[in-house]
Amino acid sequence: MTISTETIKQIIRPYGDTTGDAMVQVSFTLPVPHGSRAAAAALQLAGKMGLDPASVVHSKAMGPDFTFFIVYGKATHLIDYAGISVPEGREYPLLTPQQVNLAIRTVLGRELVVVGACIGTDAHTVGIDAILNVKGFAGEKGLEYYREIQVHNLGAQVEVSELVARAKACDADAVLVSQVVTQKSAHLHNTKQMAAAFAEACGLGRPLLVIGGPRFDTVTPSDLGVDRIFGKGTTPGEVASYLVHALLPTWSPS
Amino acid sequence: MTISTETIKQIIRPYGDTTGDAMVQVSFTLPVPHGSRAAAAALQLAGKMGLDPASVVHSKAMGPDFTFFIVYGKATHLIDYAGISVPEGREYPLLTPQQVNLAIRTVLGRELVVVGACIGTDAHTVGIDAILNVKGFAGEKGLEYYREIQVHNLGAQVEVSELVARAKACDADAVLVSQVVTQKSAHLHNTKQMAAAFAEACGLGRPLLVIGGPRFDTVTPSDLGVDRIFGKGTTPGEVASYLVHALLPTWSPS
Amino acid sequence: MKLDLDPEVVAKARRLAARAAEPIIELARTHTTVSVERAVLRLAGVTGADADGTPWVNRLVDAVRDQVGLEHGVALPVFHALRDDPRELVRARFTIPSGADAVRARERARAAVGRGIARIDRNRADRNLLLGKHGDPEPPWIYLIVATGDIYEDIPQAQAAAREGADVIAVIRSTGQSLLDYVPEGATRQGYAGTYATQENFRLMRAALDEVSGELGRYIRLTNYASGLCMPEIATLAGLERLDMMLNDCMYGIIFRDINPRRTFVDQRFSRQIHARAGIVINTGEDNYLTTADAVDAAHTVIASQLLNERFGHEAGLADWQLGLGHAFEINPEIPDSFRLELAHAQLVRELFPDAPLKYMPPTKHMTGNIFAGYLLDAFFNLAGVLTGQSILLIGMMTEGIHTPWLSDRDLALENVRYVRRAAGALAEDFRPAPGGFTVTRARQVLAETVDLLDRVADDGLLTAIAQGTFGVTRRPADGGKGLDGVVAHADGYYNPATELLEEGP
Amino acid sequence: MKLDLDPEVVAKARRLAARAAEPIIELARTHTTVSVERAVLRLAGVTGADADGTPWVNRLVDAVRDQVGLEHGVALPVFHALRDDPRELVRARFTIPSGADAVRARERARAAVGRGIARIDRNRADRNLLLGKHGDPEPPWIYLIVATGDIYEDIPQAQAAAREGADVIAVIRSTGQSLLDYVPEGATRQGYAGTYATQENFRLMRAALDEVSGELGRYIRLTNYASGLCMPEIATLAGLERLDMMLNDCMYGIIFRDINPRRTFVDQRFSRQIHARAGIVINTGEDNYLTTADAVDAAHTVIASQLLNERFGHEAGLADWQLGLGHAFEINPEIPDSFRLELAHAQLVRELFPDAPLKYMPPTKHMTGNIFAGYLLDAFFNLAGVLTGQSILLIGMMTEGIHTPWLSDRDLALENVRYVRRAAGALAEDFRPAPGGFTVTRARQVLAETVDLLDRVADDGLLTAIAQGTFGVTRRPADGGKGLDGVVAHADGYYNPATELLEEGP
Ligand code: B12
Ligand code: B12
Ligand SMILES: Cc1ncc(COP(=O)(O)O)c(C=O)c1O
Ligand SMILES: Cc1ncc(COP(=O)(O)O)c(C=O)c1O
Repeated sequence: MTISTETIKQIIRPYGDTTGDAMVQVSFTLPVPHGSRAAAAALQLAGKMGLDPASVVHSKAMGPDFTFFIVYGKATHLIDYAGISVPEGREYPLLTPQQVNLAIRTVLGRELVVVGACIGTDAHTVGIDAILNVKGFAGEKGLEYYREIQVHNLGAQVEVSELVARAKACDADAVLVSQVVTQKSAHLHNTKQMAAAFAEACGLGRPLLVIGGPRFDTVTPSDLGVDRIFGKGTTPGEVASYLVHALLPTWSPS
Repeated sequence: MTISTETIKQIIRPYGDTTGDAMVQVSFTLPVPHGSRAAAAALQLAGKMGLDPASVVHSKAMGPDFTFFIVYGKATHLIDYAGISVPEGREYPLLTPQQVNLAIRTVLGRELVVVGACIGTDAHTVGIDAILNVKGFAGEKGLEYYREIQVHNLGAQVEVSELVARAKACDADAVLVSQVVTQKSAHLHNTKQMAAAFAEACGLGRPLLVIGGPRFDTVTPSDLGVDRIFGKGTTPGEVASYLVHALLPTWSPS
Repeated sequence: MKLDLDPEVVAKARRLAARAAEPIIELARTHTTVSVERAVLRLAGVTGADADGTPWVNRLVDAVRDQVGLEHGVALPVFHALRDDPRELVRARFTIPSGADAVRARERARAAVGRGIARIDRNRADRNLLLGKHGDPEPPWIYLIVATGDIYEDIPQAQAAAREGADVIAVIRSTGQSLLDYVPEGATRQGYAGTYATQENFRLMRAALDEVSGELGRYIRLTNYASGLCMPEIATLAGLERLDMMLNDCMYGIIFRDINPRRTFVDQRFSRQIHARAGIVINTGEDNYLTTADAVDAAHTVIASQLLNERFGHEAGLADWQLGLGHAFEINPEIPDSFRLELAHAQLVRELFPDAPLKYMPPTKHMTGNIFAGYLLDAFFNLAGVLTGQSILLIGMMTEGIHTPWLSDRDLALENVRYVRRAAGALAEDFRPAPGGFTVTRARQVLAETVDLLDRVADDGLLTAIAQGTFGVTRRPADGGKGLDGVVAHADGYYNPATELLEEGP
Repeated sequence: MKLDLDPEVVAKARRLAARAAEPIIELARTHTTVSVERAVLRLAGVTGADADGTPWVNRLVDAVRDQVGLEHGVALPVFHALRDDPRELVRARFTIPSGADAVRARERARAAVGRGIARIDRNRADRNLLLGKHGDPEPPWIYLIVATGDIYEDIPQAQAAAREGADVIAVIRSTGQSLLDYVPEGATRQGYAGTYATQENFRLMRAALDEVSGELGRYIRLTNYASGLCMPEIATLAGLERLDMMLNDCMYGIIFRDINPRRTFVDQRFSRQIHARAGIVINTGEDNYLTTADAVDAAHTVIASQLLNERFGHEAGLADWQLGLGHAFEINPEIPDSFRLELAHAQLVRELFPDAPLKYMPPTKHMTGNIFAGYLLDAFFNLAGVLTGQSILLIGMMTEGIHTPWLSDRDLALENVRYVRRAAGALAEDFRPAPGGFTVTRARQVLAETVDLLDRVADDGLLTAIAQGTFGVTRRPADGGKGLDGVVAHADGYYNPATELLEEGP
């Protein structure tokens, strides 16, 4: 965690069209029939959310049992912006592919082995492929392009047991897993299950566990038992740089 | 206030796609540069609003100093739906124009005099015209159509002093004022100023004061010193019926 | 031309509009108003206000009026009374000079006003230079509103809007201003739903936009609102501060501000002469009719009014490229084929006024609290704009039914129009109304109704038509409304150096 | 026809598609799979599952396979072994009968399967009756998804969606199901991002929609997903429970589920024979290609695949009105003219397959967390749908980039499409691509690229093309993927009463 250089005490509020107006927009559905009682319930909720005053600007019956609301209101909360440390960001330098290759060659003296997969029934491979395939993402080539990284991309719908077996078989330094479907928190369950399986199978000697996907923003790596989470918009270079940082801590680019 | 007949204890939550998921959508702007610290601030606000967990699903720099956020999250609040009494609604029967005319003829024995206006610099006459003009609103004819109501529609941008003078001059039973512009709470200031002026000029003998406009939903009549507030979608018939109810309390349709 | 309109019908509509306009033009030629006279003084270099904030031009015109009346204009009495220190003027005793005095006063007035007009000319030349230097954006121009009430909050918002893609910035005025019979002075920080139009606010905003134009390599136009009791003066200040477009309608003040019709007609002519000279594009206000009248039933009233605005504009010296005729996308989205009707109307306007920089206004009336529905309707408005080749697109706000635009509303609105232009900007190529089809039929019908209406207006008189509620279903009798007492018929020997110079041409 | 396509080029594309399809059809004619055999048993009336939830059809087919192999089909050994109590079958010893035994087994199998097919025929007739009774909605049909995972939550949501305007309800399957080599049994209440496809769930939902169809005076179609390891069986269950449309692609399972290509090609033929008989409209999955490949670069792969799907479909007995070929609005909205490119693609598909009920899919790939931008993109998708006369419009959700649809997302999505249809539903009249213009040129280019691609595929073989990543930039070798071990070459004397009856026709 690095603390922002800007340390002046700074209290902020949401901004509609003037400083301090604190206006926000909210929408939600309540499982009640449309009508003035429903609107009162919507305002009660807005009040509990700290919006005062709040106005229901739109409400619509969705069938006989549900009502959709759009509410605008003034948030009574203050945000202590100065007190927010810059959230855990990239606490390692971003390396070029050449630097990554050099680091691996220098420190490891052999290829770094990476196994990638989508586990469970998740079939969304576009994200992991963006990180691993030569084609890459956002103009950056994927890990396959790095001469000193050996990539085993197992594709989608891989069972955890199979993943563990394959990782052991090729003596993986790092396992990269993608999870996109979040319904019923599938991504969290699957990841925890995977972490547990590696812990059981490899103990302390387990490979680095890296998980990625667009909706991991509510959890931390330790919640899941993995080493690192990557979110929306991750580029291959960030991942490669992280691997160097985490697996070859002695190396520093000069 | 009437209490709903449905008195079963009923605790509800917002509904995304399953009962109890409690999901809501929020959007707002924070006056800080785009970046991970801003996102953390957005989550802090979401947290204070009682959203847990919450996800920033979209953020966008709006120039160098502002960031727009869309957040989804689970509201931790409960709404005591059973405890919500049906808010003050129409506590009087809705009359037909014939009934209104009959009531006035019977009880008052003369025409009921109504003065209408938009006060201050507000030029939005469509709303008051909808109530007063023959043409009316939502298929109902306006008060001018009622044989026993005498309507003086002063139009827009009427000064409070002029309104008071005109109301006195024609011995108005009721004054109907519209306020649409709400910036800097102009509608509230103007209304209070108007109520004060009538109080001063007429004392207790002041005419019935009725105010209307689409954005009075955060206040009550007593906050403003008027007798009644009408909001979005008001129809002329509702207003006429209210006038009978408030001015001719002895009358009841048989 | 996609609608294949009958040129004979179009010519007939123009003839009728000219006939209907003629008596009004005659009225405007033979009358002056307090604001016209104040504008003359402003051109002559009178600025500032007294300690109560009353502008010196008001003090002067009122003094002249009290003492000698306005029927000769202010120029002669004021320049006759002018000694060394102009500040003495307010305490001066005014007379109408005659003979050599009159000639001298006339010359001095003409010279002074000439300097004001020269400044307007320089601004016009500067604008052309800057357009060359920074570049003139391709139409449709994206027109965005700022309205914080505080010029110092407006400025960064306007610059941000320009950076996000706005080509034209409009600073909405405080709701009360158009009824003030004076123009406030100085930079202002307090307005309701808008910021006061003042010379200093104009200057500050124009400078800020020049700065951002340089940064963006695109000349950002600035617009404000002339309509109201001070139309001639605000037009003048716009010319003096190089504004680029101005809201300036021949009837808006009458219908939506209850300003006296005669007052408005006199004021609008002078203000348009200024705009013509300043190279300012005017924007007319027919869009407003559709907020009080039904957009289908009253479609022809929009066209009729545009033809009248065109006629009045031409007569005042405006070229076609300065006629930003207004219209709007206001059909109830619940009715069948609403978008097709909009296209028919918009295409009709486009074809009737091929060289006019049409100002197309977004939906407002049918915008509700449903911001998603609003965002959708705005998208179809943007699409209608590009399909029918509109010139100036006001950007609709999804929160139109709720509040004046927030920063994020504006940002989202710009994303909306940017998408539509990028994705479908050139789709007009494939929009070719089927001959005899729905679109063509509807356009012809509206044109036919326009001819009928203008016929009636030409016969009964425009003042009568206005009194009957023809435009915006609002009745405004010729002698009602505000500001009639500021109208004065010319006496023989009325002298107005500004009109003289403007009518001589550069 | 607005694009004025060269009929010779179109004919050539079809010839090449037929040539590319031929070896695959031959493969499908000469092989069976475990799921084809299970489907035969399902037609013959075998239902239910054991205590572990393994369906009896799986138990039987596995037993037959273990004991005598599947190369003769299950029909002969099973009906040979069948005594009085069918429940004894799982413990039976199977043999391949010969002589009179064979004839008898064959007859009994044919009679049993015939009863299943008769039920399918009755369902088809019932559908026609109900279409007459309740009324068949006008295209484009509004297609909405429910996906709660719980059939009892799906039902009210589906009914609500129908009341709001949906013409077709799709119940998304739980993410894992297509990889299961059995069809779960009974009503289910727990699925991930979807609800299991089971016979009972089909029945419950169809009944619920029949109820609401009566209420609405509009027959609401029900659709589900056949693709996956159980394609033949799910198709069969759909026929037995009067589903109306089914997702059924010749390559989706291969590319997006890593199911073995041979397995898929054999399964798809049988499932399509069922769908053909049942009067079910199939939906193909070309839209998915554009989620992994670029929608501009890969536009021609969509067309090539549609021509292949058409050929396979015709061969399996599907009529043109049953070919709900899929395509999608997935061009990056950041690129210039994206909407015009979409129109070119959509119109091309429309003109190539004039009688097919095209299924047009909304944007998904470029949907982000910006729900406003998403709502806008969905509106343009809806507009493209009505401008190009698409038949089945999936309804895009503004929250596509975030979560599976909420109740309010669906409601807002329906408001969106309702507005577009109401406002611009007939605008196709005025959408007439300029001859030689952008739209026409783009459509021709895509068609030319299609011909080139099919030429290559016909030469190299479709399995090779798939292995090379031609479709959806995903490489799938002919011997890779799941389920290859379920494929069995016919022995001489292979008997399948279902194929026999289906190929005989009604
Ligand atoms: C493409 C797509 C598909 C394709 C997948 C093709 C393929 N081979 O991947 C197809 C059409 C097959 C498909 C099917 C389904 N999909 Co889908 N699909 C999408 C879609 C449109 C885009 C996803 C995508 O490709 N994003 C682009 C990539 C580059 O982004 P990304 O995955 O976030 O990856 C980036 C980062 O997250 C990170 N990252 C990701 N993984 C990893 C791993 C590591 C180790 C690291 C370091 C980084 C990293 O780096 C990447 C690059 O920056 C989304 C909607 C949307 N617009 O997001 C729905 C979506 C993901 N699908 C969804 C669903 C439910 C399904 C289905 C179940 C049915 C349905 N409703 O469509 C089926 C079944 C799929 C299954 N069993 O998993 C839902 C998931 C809902 C949820 N949150 O639970 C979504 C959100 C749509 C929706 N709103 O309903 N889908
Ligand atoms: C039409 C319109 C105009 C027309 C007005 C014409 C006219 N003669 O009325 C014109 C074009 C002139 C106009 C100008 C301006 N407008 Co305006 N306008 C609107 C618009 C589009 C519709 C308002 C309307 O007519 N609603 C229909 C009527 C029937 O509804 P209603 O007023 O709510 O009335 C109903 C009830 O409220 C009630 N009711 C109302 N009054 C009364 C009174 C009584 C006694 C009773 C019993 C009931 C009652 O009954 C009515 C029938 O049900 C709204 C945006 C919108 N979509 O709402 C903006 C809006 C009201 N305008 C606005 C503004 C700021 C302006 C301007 C300052 C500049 C600008 N941004 O456009 C100028 C100046 C006006 C001024 N000085 O007041 C803002 C107000 C923002 C705010 N909340 O403060 C809005 C919301 C637009 C926006 N988002 O910026 N406007
Ligand atoms: C022609 C014209 N003038 C002026 C205005 C604004 O006038 P005001 O400042 O009086 O609200 C408008 C508003 O839309 C207009 O259309
Ligand atoms: C043709 C086809 N089949 C099936 C599916 C769904 O398959 P699954 O249930 O495997 O996710 C799709 C999804 O979009 C499809 O296009």
